[in-house]
Amino acid sequence: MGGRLEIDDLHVNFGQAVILQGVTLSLDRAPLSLVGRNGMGKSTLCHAIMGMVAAQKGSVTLDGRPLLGLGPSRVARGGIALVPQGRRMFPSLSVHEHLLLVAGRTKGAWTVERVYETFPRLAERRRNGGNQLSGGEQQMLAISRALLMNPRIVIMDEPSEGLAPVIVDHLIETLRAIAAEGMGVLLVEQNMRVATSVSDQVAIMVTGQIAATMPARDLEADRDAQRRYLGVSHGH
Amino acid sequence: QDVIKLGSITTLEGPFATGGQDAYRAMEMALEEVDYTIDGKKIEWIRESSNAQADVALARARKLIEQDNVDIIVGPLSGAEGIALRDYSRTLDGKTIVNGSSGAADTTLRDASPNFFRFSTEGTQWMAGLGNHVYKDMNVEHVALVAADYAFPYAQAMGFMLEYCEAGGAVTKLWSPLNTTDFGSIIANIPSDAGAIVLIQGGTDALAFLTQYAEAGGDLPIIGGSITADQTLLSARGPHQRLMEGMLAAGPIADLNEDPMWVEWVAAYRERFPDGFDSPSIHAFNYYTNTKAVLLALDEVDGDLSDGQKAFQAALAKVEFKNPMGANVRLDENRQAISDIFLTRIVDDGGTLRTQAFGKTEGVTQTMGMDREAFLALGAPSRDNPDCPPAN
Amino acid sequence: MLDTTTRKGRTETSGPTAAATPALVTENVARSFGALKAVSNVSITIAPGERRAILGPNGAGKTTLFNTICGDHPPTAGRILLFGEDITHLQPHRRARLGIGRTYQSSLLFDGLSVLENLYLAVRGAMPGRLSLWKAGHDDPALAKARRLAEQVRVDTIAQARIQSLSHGQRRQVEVGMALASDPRLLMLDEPAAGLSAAERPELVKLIRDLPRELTLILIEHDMDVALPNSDKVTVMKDGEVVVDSTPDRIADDPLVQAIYLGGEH
Amino acid sequence: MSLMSRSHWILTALVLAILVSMPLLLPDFWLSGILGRSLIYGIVALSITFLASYGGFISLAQTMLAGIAGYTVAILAPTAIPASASAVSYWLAMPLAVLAATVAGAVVGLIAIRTRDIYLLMITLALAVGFSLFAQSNIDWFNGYEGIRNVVGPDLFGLPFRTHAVFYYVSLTLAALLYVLVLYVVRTPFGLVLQGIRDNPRRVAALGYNVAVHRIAAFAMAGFIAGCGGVLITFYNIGITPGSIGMTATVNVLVMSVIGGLGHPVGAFIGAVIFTLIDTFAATIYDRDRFNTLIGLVFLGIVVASPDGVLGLGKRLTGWGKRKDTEDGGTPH
Amino acid sequence: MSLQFMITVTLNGLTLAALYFIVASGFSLIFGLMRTVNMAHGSLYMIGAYVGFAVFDSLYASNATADYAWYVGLLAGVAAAAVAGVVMQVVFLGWMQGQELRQALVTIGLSIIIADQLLAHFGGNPFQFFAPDALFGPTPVPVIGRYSTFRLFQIGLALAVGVGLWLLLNKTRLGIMVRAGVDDRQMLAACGVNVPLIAVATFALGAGLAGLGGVVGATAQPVALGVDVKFLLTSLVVVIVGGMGSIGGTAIGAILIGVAEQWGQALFPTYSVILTFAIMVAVLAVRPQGLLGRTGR
Ligand SMILES: Nc1ncnc2c1ncn2[C@@H]1O[C@H](COP(=O)(O)OP(=O)(O)OP(=O)(O)O)[C@@H](O)[C@H]1O
Ligand SMILES: Nc1ncnc2c1ncn2[C@@H]1O[C@H](COP(=O)(O)OP(=O)(O)OP(=O)(O)O)[C@@H](O)[C@H]1O
Ligand SMILES: [Mg+2]
Ligand SMILES: [Mg+2]
Repeated sequence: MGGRLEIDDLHVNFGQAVILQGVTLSLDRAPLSLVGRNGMGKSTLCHAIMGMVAAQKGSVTLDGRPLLGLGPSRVARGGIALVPQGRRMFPSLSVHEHLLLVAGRTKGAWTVERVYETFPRLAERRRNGGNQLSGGEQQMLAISRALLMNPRIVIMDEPSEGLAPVIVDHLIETLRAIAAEGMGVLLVEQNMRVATSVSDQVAIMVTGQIAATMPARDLEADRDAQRRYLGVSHGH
Repeated sequence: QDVIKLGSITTLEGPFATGGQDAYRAMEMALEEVDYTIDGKKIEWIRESSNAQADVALARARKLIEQDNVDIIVGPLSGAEGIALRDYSRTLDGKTIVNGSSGAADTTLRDASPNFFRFSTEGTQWMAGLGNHVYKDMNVEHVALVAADYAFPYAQAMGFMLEYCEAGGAVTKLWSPLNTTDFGSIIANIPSDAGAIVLIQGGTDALAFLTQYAEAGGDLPIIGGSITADQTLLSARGPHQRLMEGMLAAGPIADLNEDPMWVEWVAAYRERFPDGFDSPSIHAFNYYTNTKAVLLALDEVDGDLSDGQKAFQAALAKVEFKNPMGANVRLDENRQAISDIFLTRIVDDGGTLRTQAFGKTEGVTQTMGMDREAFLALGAPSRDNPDCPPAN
Repeated sequence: MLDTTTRKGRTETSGPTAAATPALVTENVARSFGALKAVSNVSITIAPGERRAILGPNGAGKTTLFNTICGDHPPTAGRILLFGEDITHLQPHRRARLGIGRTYQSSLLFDGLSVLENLYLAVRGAMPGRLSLWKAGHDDPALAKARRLAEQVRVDTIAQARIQSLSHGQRRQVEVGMALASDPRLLMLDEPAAGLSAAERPELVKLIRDLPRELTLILIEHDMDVALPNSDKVTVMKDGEVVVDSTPDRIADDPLVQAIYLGGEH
Repeated sequence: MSLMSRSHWILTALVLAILVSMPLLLPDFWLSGILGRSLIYGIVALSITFLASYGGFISLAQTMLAGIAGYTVAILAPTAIPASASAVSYWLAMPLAVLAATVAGAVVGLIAIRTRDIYLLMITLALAVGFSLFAQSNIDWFNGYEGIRNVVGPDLFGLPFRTHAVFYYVSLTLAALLYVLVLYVVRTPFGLVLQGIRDNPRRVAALGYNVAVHRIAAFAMAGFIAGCGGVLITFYNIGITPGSIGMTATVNVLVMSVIGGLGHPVGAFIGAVIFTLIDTFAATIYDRDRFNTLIGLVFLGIVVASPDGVLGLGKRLTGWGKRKDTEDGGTPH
Repeated sequence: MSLQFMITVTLNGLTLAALYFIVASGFSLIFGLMRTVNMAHGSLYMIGAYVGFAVFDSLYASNATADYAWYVGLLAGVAAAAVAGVVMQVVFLGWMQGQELRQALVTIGLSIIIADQLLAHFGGNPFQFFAPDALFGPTPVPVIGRYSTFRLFQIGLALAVGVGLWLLLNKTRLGIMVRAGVDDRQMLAACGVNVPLIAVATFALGAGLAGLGGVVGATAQPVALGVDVKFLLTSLVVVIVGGMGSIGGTAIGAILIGVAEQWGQALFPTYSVILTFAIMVAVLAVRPQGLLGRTGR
């Protein structure tokens, strides 16, 4: 379990548009949160790690093994799972089938039973199709789908989006627990409370680059940094 | 001008492709016979293929006439194409189109075009003699007519029924759409008191019907249309062969015919095209006959096509010759062939099925011996015309 | 009476605006998907100009309620009145023309068109002569309005970009712009803050606050910092039913709401 | 949101000038048998391109709609064989034919009102095949398998329609007008709504537009375009048969629009020219018996080399126009 | 109209439906996983029939009592079609996944070439298999007396294919993957699934079914050039009426079309061909996703 994810000088373009311009980041035992304003390139980074978009330059390694160019399925089998932004359910599959799809392929702490315990709502909806779920239910399922792969590292792209406050609290606990169990967590978040409760370290992305990495507590306290990096105004 | 450009159109695609290939074999024979020259003028042969659709045949004809500048076109193979080319020929000055193997009656019967010639007989003519034979010699008073639902079989049905109904027979018609492959329900519809089946289907449709009829345990004698008893079917292997032996038909050709011209022609064909059919198909025969007429007329005018082909077309209208079956061919005033039609029977000739001529109607005209006015007054053949249903 | 919390879907008559025709009335509205009752027996009355927040745990039926109102999933039972007019059986586009504007929880935009064209279409949708074969000139008022909207939801810098190439958050911003474009009388926002960065949220709050007073607003939102400051009243749903009607300042203290929705930390 | 950029206008004018002067440069067969034929089939292809690129509807019913116009004009034509009782002058028959195609287009739109994507493709294919089979079985109106012949078209300026130059200029004028019509319409609010429907019909409705009416209107307009082409095609073919609207004919027109490129209306005409050239000369260049293999290979080659036809291929080679978003892996949302 | 007649016609419809089902289920399967509208499906049917017949004929010619010839031909036909399908997927379709129209067009191009090459290699003569003695001839059936054994065999085969496919799609993880791949291939890959491999396997299976249909069909009805278009169209109609990617739907579609075709032919032959298309248009106008199809995403 766990592993060392190294991202070095990663560049991604879409046609003429430069999206990532030299991202360097590493993730080891401790969970890491990634924050940044809309459109800065956070999701693109997640997709590039997974091999879902092609990178023009740079490297991504997991325990020294290069991942770039492998394509998503081999990256996934290499031990990285993604909770994508926008959830990306399979409408043809029921909730339960979503879980069966990934369950049992790798040994680990997560089982279908544990998922249903963690998100009882999913157990109630187990026969619903993937697009017959409410937004929040879909989010829970997307998270479960990734965890069930028992990856060494899970990348979550705004997992708290659309979740009710109680469930967000629950998510925080769950994330803490899996981190404690040794799974690596890269958490992209807009919800600062979630980011700072889960990880001690926060990386901030500004226009395709990591502008700073700092302790979460410092960022919470540092209004100036918040304004500078995140554009947060505290005027009201 | 010392080159005569001869264009041709046949069908080398899709279900009719084998017929088209055979047509070109026969044309090649006809041209080789004169060594591609008429009176010292070289014949340049430009070949095109359509897909049995009128529009495509027309596009090919346009290309031949307007781009390749041919003088004469021989073709096409199928009915709707023939009519399209007849219309096109009307818009042309100083060019001639001579039919290939298309057998729609209307091509020459109604609205004939002055520069469209057909030295082959057509669907209605081909059935001459059959109706009388079935009623009078076989003593069958009620037949089930299983035919494809389009113009060519209508014409054939008319040819058969003119005689058969006149003689007193009754016909139950069972039309099937073109390209039917499952005849289960048609077979179930065959009346129990029918004494024979008249099958006017070609290619796969006929094959499918025969096989399925055999499998259903059917045992009525089968009278074939002219395309039913064709080489393409006879040489196809399958359970249908059991039913085909003994099948009667009528048409312009028969595989086994004692006429020395025929024997010689078939031998030449086999020698020239070892991988051709066992015996030349009806398309080969028709293309050959029409090409032959062109060559004879060309020879008549010493290859002179000047003056808008006036002399040539006049010669063409007057040509009279024997086709490979040994039957005399001449044209009527609409430039349609008058020729002999044979009654045939399918026999097992040393393991191979062949058609054998056993009777002949001489000099069959397009109006089936009737007065032109009277014949036209019968109306165009159709699903319902003519009609002589059983009494009940 | 007004401020007391009522339980189990009983409707209340609101004092000050009771005389005016309510902006929206749902009478025992229900929507089932097969055996599942996603919404059942919901009766709410919203006064003109009122701002109503709808809260509730995931899968409570909030989005489905929106869908019944705008016509995407018409109700399987009950009646819906918009400004006194029965719209229960109207097609979605007819309801839109009566003044309903909404956002979608999962963005529904025109991927092949630019941001500006998206907004332009949204503006034109509310104008007569929708099926028009006259090309927009540069002085087209609808175009000018689309530009203003782009500024309002802070996508003016990417106005020419195709939606296809937008990030998730940027789409969410356009989504709000689309709903505002028609100058709706009833605006329904389904988690408008979801996916917005910390910087955009206060802007959204401000935008909502600055909406014309006469506009009626229904807001689904899980971010209490967005939901509560912007509402006059709060309706809490669970399992397809309304379980609490209350006001923003009391809601956090309601033990039931805490238990099913807010959790301990609030 | 401009109709065309300046350089596009210049290019268009240049191409038009060349086309107008063609009768001086080309032999007759090239004029009518290649260019003219390309233009009239290109018009039908244009109606496919219009629906596909702006509405996202891949309709295979366009050849059928052209055929409806063709059959209408044929049935009403004064010269037709078999002659019909309802024959009128060509000048009345032609607008009626186009009207029939427009109405039929609207009916197709109505029938397919709720189908999308590949289902739409197939329902329209089924309509097309069904109609051609009907025409083949029906004797009373359509004269069955043999169709209606001798539809020669009206005389123009005292010249028969089939005169090469007359046919060419009429086709060119009509094609140009319809082309500009399409370019104009897609920039109007109506055209934008169509594009909106392509991307997201549910939202279009939520904005207050009547999706059904817009879809039907789009199909009617496509029917109008196809109908114009159909009338000319029928004159060109001196008549019409079920084969003119059968499966092969339908696929051929689709092939034209695709090898040209569905991204822009001009692709329809480019594709039509390429198709006509191959169709006419394949037998000459290649073994006569196997020229279908050649046609298949060329078609395959173009589709494999470029997803958006020759137009896209050209753009890619010259770097003209903007690069599209990366195709590989699909863009995430 | 006698009862016997009605039963016969209905039975004819059902046996025809069985053939349609075998062929169309392959089409449906390929569409189901890859959203590929394989316009060369009819060509795969022809490849199965032609190659199968070539093998059958050479065995049969050398030994007319060779009952196994038909079975060997069957295997050869299925294998040839499957291989052709795999080649198509690997060389052309795999890397343009997701571009539905382009794939449909590529397969149109392929079908033109395949038809022409088959003509070149096997000639244009129609042919038909002889069923092995065990399957040939009539079998006693109550009420109607005798009925073709082979046609009854077709029904049995179709049932076996249907049950097999249903189990595969609904009871195995492979089936789940196949269905997930329909929705979002990239996400499926991100779940660690080797999507291209599954695509090739599915294509082989779907194409193999076309080949199976080819041999069985060529035993029941003659084969000639042009059947590719016929079976392509039939597959399209069946699958659309029933609902894309649903095995049950394909079965219902096949039954509806097969029975309608036979009854139409029995009652009003002239317009019977249009009947199937009319059914399809009617179904789609009312239920755009087909009778058992899921509503779109
Ligand atoms: N099309 C559908 N078919 C079947 N069930 C559905 C469908 N749409 C929604 N549901 C179910 O209806 C219930 C209510 O869903 P809805 O989307 O209204 O919830 P919500 O309150 O908006 O939740 P969230 O806060 O997570 O968005 C959910 O349990 C969901 O699973
Ligand atoms: N297909 C594309 N073509 C061009 N530009 C793109 C494309 N996809 C994304 N972009 C651009 O890349 C930038 C980064 O997008 P990304 O989705 O990574 O942002 P993000 O940080 O995840 O934002 P958010 O918080 O809104 O999700 C955005 O500005 C977006 O406009
Ligand atoms: Mg993002
Ligand atoms: Mg919701």
